Amino acid sequence: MSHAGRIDGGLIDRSQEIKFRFNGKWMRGFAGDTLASALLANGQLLVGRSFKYHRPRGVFTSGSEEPNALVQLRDGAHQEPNTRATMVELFEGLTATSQNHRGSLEYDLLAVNDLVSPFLSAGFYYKTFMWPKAFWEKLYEPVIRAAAGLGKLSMQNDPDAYDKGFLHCDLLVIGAGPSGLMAALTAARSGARIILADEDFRPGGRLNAETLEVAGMSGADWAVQAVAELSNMPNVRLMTRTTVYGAYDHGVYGALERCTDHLADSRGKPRQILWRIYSKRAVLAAGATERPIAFGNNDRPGIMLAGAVRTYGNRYGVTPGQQVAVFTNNDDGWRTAADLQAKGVNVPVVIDSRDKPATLNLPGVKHIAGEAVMDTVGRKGLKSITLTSGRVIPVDALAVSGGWNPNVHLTCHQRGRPTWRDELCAFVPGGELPVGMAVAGAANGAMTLAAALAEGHVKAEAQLKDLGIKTKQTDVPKAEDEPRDCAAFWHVGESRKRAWVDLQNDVTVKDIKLANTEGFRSVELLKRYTTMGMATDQGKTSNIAGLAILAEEAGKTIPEVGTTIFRPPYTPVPIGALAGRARGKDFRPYRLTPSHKWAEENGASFVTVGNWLRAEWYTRDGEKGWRDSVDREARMTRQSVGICDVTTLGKIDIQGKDAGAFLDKVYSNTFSTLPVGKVRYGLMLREDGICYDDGTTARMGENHYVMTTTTANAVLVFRRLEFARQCLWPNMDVHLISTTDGWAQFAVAGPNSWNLVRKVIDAEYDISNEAFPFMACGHVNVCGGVPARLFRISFSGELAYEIAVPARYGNSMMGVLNEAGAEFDAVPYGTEALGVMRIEKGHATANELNGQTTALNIGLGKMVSQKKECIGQVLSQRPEMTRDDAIKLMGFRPVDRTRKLIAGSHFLNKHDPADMDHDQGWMTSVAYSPNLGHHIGLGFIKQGDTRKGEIVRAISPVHGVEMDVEIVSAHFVDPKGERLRG
Amino acid sequence: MIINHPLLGPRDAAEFVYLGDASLIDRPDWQAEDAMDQFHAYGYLRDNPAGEHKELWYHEQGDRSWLVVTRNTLTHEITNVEIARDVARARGRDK
Amino acid sequence: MRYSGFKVLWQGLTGNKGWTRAWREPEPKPEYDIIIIGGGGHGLSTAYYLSKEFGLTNVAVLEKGWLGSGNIGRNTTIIRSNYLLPGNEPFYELSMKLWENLEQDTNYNSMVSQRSILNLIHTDGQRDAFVRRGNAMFLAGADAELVDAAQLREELPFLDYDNARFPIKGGLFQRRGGTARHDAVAWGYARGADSRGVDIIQNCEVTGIDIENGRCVGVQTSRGAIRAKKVAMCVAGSSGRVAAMAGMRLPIESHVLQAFVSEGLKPTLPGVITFGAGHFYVSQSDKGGLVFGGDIDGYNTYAQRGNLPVVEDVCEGGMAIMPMIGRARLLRSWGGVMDMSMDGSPFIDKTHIDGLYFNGGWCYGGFKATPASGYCYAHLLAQDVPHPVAMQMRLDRFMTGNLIDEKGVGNQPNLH
Amino acid sequence: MAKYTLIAEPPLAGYDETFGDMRLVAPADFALVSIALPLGGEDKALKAIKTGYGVDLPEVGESVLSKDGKARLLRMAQDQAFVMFTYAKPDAAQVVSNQIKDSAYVTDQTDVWTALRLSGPSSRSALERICPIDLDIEAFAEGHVARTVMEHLGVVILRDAADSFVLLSASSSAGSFLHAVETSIRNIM
Repeated sequence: MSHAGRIDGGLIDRSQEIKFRFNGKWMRGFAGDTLASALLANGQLLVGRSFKYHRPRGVFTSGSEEPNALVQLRDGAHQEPNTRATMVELFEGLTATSQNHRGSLEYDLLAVNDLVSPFLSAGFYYKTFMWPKAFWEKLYEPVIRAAAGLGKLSMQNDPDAYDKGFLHCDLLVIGAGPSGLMAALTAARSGARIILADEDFRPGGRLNAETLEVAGMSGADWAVQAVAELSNMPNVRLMTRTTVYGAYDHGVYGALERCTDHLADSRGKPRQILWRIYSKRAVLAAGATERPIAFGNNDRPGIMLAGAVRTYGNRYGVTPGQQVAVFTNNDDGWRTAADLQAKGVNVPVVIDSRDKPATLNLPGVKHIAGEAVMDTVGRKGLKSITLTSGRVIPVDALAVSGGWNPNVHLTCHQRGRPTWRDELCAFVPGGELPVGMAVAGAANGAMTLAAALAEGHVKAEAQLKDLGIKTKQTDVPKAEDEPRDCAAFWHVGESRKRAWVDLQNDVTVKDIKLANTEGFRSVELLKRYTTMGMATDQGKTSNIAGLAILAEEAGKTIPEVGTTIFRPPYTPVPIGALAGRARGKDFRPYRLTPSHKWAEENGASFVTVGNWLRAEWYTRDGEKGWRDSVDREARMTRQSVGICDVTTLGKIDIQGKDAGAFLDKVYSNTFSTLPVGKVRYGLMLREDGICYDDGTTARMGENHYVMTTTTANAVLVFRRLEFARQCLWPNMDVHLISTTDGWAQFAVAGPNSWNLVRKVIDAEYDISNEAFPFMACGHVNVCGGVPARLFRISFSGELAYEIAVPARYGNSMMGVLNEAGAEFDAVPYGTEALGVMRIEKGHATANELNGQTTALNIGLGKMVSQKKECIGQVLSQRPEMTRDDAIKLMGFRPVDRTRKLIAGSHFLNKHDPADMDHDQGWMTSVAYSPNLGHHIGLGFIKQGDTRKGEIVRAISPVHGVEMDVEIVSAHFVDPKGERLRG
Repeated sequence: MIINHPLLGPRDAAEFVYLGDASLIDRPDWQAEDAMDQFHAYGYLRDNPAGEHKELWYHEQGDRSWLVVTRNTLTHEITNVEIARDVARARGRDK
Repeated sequence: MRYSGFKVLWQGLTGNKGWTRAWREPEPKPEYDIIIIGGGGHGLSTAYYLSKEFGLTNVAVLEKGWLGSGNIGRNTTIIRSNYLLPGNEPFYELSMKLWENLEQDTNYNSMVSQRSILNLIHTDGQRDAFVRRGNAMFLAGADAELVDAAQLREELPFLDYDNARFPIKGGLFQRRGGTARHDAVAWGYARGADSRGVDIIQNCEVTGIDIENGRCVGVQTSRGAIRAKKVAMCVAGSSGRVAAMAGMRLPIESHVLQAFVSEGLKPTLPGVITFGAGHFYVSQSDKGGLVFGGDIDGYNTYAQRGNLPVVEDVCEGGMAIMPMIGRARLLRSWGGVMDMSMDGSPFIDKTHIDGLYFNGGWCYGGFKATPASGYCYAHLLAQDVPHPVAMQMRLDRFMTGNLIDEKGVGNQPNLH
Repeated sequence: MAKYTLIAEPPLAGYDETFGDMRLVAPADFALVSIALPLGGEDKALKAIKTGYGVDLPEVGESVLSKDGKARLLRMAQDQAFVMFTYAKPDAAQVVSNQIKDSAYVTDQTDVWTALRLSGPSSRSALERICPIDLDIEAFAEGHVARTVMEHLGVVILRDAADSFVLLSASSSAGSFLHAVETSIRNIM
């Protein structure tokens, strides 16, 4: 294709030609082009299809407000749907395809929707598709879903990397147009820390799109000069390709920097960075967005906003047509005619809806005053326009200007509600702005160049003054106050044909009128009923016209109708960028136990427990499945000795004169009376009387306790202890510090555990049964002088010890214990065997202490002391929590011993129906007991303690399984606890 | 959000953990005649104001202090930040 | 006017000029039998069932803003009845059954789409808990289906099975779960209630609750005083503020829940997917947007907006289980103020003041409850006894200790 | 002589890499001990610290080198400080306790944390990607210390020179933290 639309001039680099592909066709552009300008240069007016009616559409704007020119950029896993061609910098080899059509872009089969559009009026789907009932999911909805949507995701994992970061500044300037640059210059010269961010790849904003002068030079040249100065200042961070998309509380802004989107390949670097900008003050200089006028068939390719036509002409050296008409309700539209004409493009006519003299004197351009465009012709490219007078004018492009809306979006992200200004026919920032924000330039309604520059300067100065920073004398460069008169003219009432308000979502003037007729009269209801403003452009070009038409219909003023609320993000942000690095294995950090390396080398499989990886079992040669390994580990531990890394249990060092008294408050049972050198099991309640956590706490010294918590609750318990210490009993001398990661701790369990432990503990320590009985603890040295802690506690019910050594020795210690244990056939065991043995002993863990059960439920009701104050004590006595028929933790075994129990089964009495009223409880944990030779389970059942020996049904409908089980004691192995006392 | 820590200066709220109404400091007397009623109100009933709210935040990724933050629940504006331990002592809490 | 495909065709052929308004805009009368404060989903469904099931039509719904502007207008549209506890599950299953007939009942297409909801399982402990839950659902007459990772891989190939930080070990489906077009639910109920004579009064803010001799006799509003035999609060999100007018303190805190929608995409997700090891749930709307959310921000607020850390947390969860959504863009975010209750479960109850009723505490689960909430509230208002499935949703349950704590996290609202 | 010998293997032992103008090192024989000031015994403890280390304990958020330059005292909270020094044996807590004459509660934190030192002109830019603290020299001067969160991990950051930062993170997740820092470095190169 030729460079049909290319004209002279512009800020593109004609020495650098770039080849790209659109719908498989190779085209050429230049460095500095966007995909949109390059498509126009190649004469490609038709670029996409609309959402509902699949109408042919062309480029409509030159910025991020673009509703029409959405493409799928790149291909394969890099395919990026709904990408605004107006924001894509051209790069060598760029590939883009049009979207939302079935068949080719030119011959879209779904364009049939346009023919049946009378039946597809606003909200039509709420009124039909209800019969027959089953057809919605099966027929109607799939058809609607397939037709809806826009671009396609590749369905492959996003191959790019993303990053995030934190920035801090005194002043954040959002937008590098005239007011933003002026604000940045003013502030930067004072030495304050400045961040200047702009979504464009070329700073300057409208200066690059206009022919207006600043300080006697072209606006674009002045911008280059300003940027050069700012770039050389160490206190300034100039961020192009960066959209500040959200204003959050207390001066925090979200910004997206597109780092490699303008390159053919990101080469392993982050594609985009999500910045959180912490600003003391901000100046919003986001400019303004032009809006169209609604008239019949106003959506054809070749119809474009007047400011965009000017941008393409002045910045990119491109025109959408050779005969370009201008239709305006304001002075600004005239500049399009003037600039195009200056570039040699024929502008046959300016149609100004206002009945007033020409704004500019343009010889050769016919001025038609007080008329409007009523209809157009040309399905895939504009051919002619029809005026309200009936006159038909052949043109191949139409530049429309309905006035400009200040970009107030970020001012609304908190509580701000824009206010209407009649003379501008627009909303300007109002109400409460985000804390620390000031607005300057067109975003604030200062619509002329001179005003924008001046306001940028003034606002920056005021913001710095607020921070106590004095600004240096900075002169505002000279510029003109161009004419900006605008009429409140929104749609052409004479149009019989459909007139689009929201181009992307195909919302027409008629739809808005229908919504009003049907009672959807609040702006929010209108929006929701018609979907106006809900498309990917968030109604940047459509909302105000829609509001105005609604106001007209309802006989109200625009401010009476109100405005919809703008919420973050200003422009859409990729989900990948918001996730940053947190994906795949990097979603959350890994915590590894000290013996992780040894476990890896010795056949361990690992299981995730919170962020921890723990060995779940160690596979030995010849073992066919996990059960072989687990059965062996549990059996060998009970027969001889097993070793398990239990480092993940939380450890809290508690010191202070009041440490014992403090523990009495936070545990339901008493610790102040625990002798030094002893350990006690502790049960912790929540204030609502429900079991919270349990573990053992050892008294290592007069004023020194070491608490253990469950793995899952380590952080939470610490937090609650700090709360108790600081807020509830603030005058206790108690100090807490976590040592979870500091000590590698190993359970050594089984009849040979003493023999094994004896081999590694230095000889001078007496650990005989007399000197070191069950529940003893103390400091010892191991392996020749390494300080260690020894606890005689048991989770398995066997004679057992836990040895803790400084974590740096943990991996080595695991090796030593296994080596020393070889003579006893010691086995390392993982979490599964640990679980089997604790179920055999009836110990409650997370499945039982699930946050819903009381001490009474788990059979520890007596542990809640009523003699001293403790957290949870009072509320644990509420009537419904102390009922006689409360559930109790019991053991269960299948009547048919060959059957496998299922955790999560519910219990029913023998002949009761399977419904909720007859639910007796549920099975919490099950295991195969290699020591008993059948499955065993723990569970809660109503009044279980009085029902030993009873047979009930355990049902699991999700498995389709039901079986009889016997209620037994939860202590399956060594119920009297003789083994652990040695 | 930013919480201006009395000792550490402004820090991102993401470093903190939120608990709730600062009335949680005022834990009732377990031996009071109407202890159950008092604990019910303490544990469950909240003023939940639309406006100024005194609330507890824990600087978990910081100095581990509990803070009483006065924050407006309509605007999120923070007008005061105190060390909760000082507040608890001032309210007469002891051992 | 009755809606039908034929009506759409006929109107299309005649220029769509014959459509009439969906509801009236009545002036408030001086007195009603029942005043419902709040024209959100629950208030409108209460009015609908009062008029349809209990024949009570001298009813007004007072709405501060526009109808449906409560949390029915800002949620992630999920419907499900996959609860665990007897205090909840039968209630949500009743709701599901009402959803299943809603469109025929209201003659309004609310696009109830039973495309399934899936909870992913990542650990053995989670599986045990989900088996317990699935079985409880069966006991309450609901459906549940346990699947393993291999079955999931076949059905949802785009999840990250091979490189996930928290491996996917299976999931629990409720095939009857899915989504509904949230605004249309409000409109369907409003239209149905209005056509039976209920006055839906928009832009009418309640500014006071009139209590005489311990009895509630009406309300003060921005449009004058209105008397009523019964006044029914139904303002989840603002419960604290409205109850304070009657001098009540509630076991509720107000928190913000953010939700998000992506740009429109061609069909990507079949049903609702919930990540079990992070904070993320997602479905795709009929328009093509991925609708997703996560955790509440976690601090008391009445502002309908949240902060960035939660946005990031939610998107991290999304990328962790389906890294194919990285190039989809988040288009819009919004925040809804939730009544977070002390055990994560709601209230439908009389208050200690005669003639004053309370419905609230829905946490972030109010949307799916909309039909049953209205139905049971209407039952309570009409007959002064709770509906059997809402028996436990009492305001005094924290005094008795009859908690309905699904997550088991206790009396801290932001953890539910 | 014991039959078995334990080998010390701290998580990142020996790590030392150079990336452009940056160097990332896991310091050897790094010891860390916490000191908690007893309630009511603060003055006595502070005096003992002054005597033992020759310097006053600084304000919260700041650190100071001991008079002999061998130890750095970091004030982590009102009633808590860390002493950071080079020491290989596993009884660092005793060393500190002796130094301050048992006037405060000490807990060995050496194995709880893993240290990394990132230095070089670009180190601040690399940390910008993960560290929420403002590291501008005016805001976070030499000697300043802060505990914060980076990539979901609790981290203590200390500026021990203009272009040098010590980063402490939990030793169980040292590998993940190293990965986070390395990624930050690579992403700015």
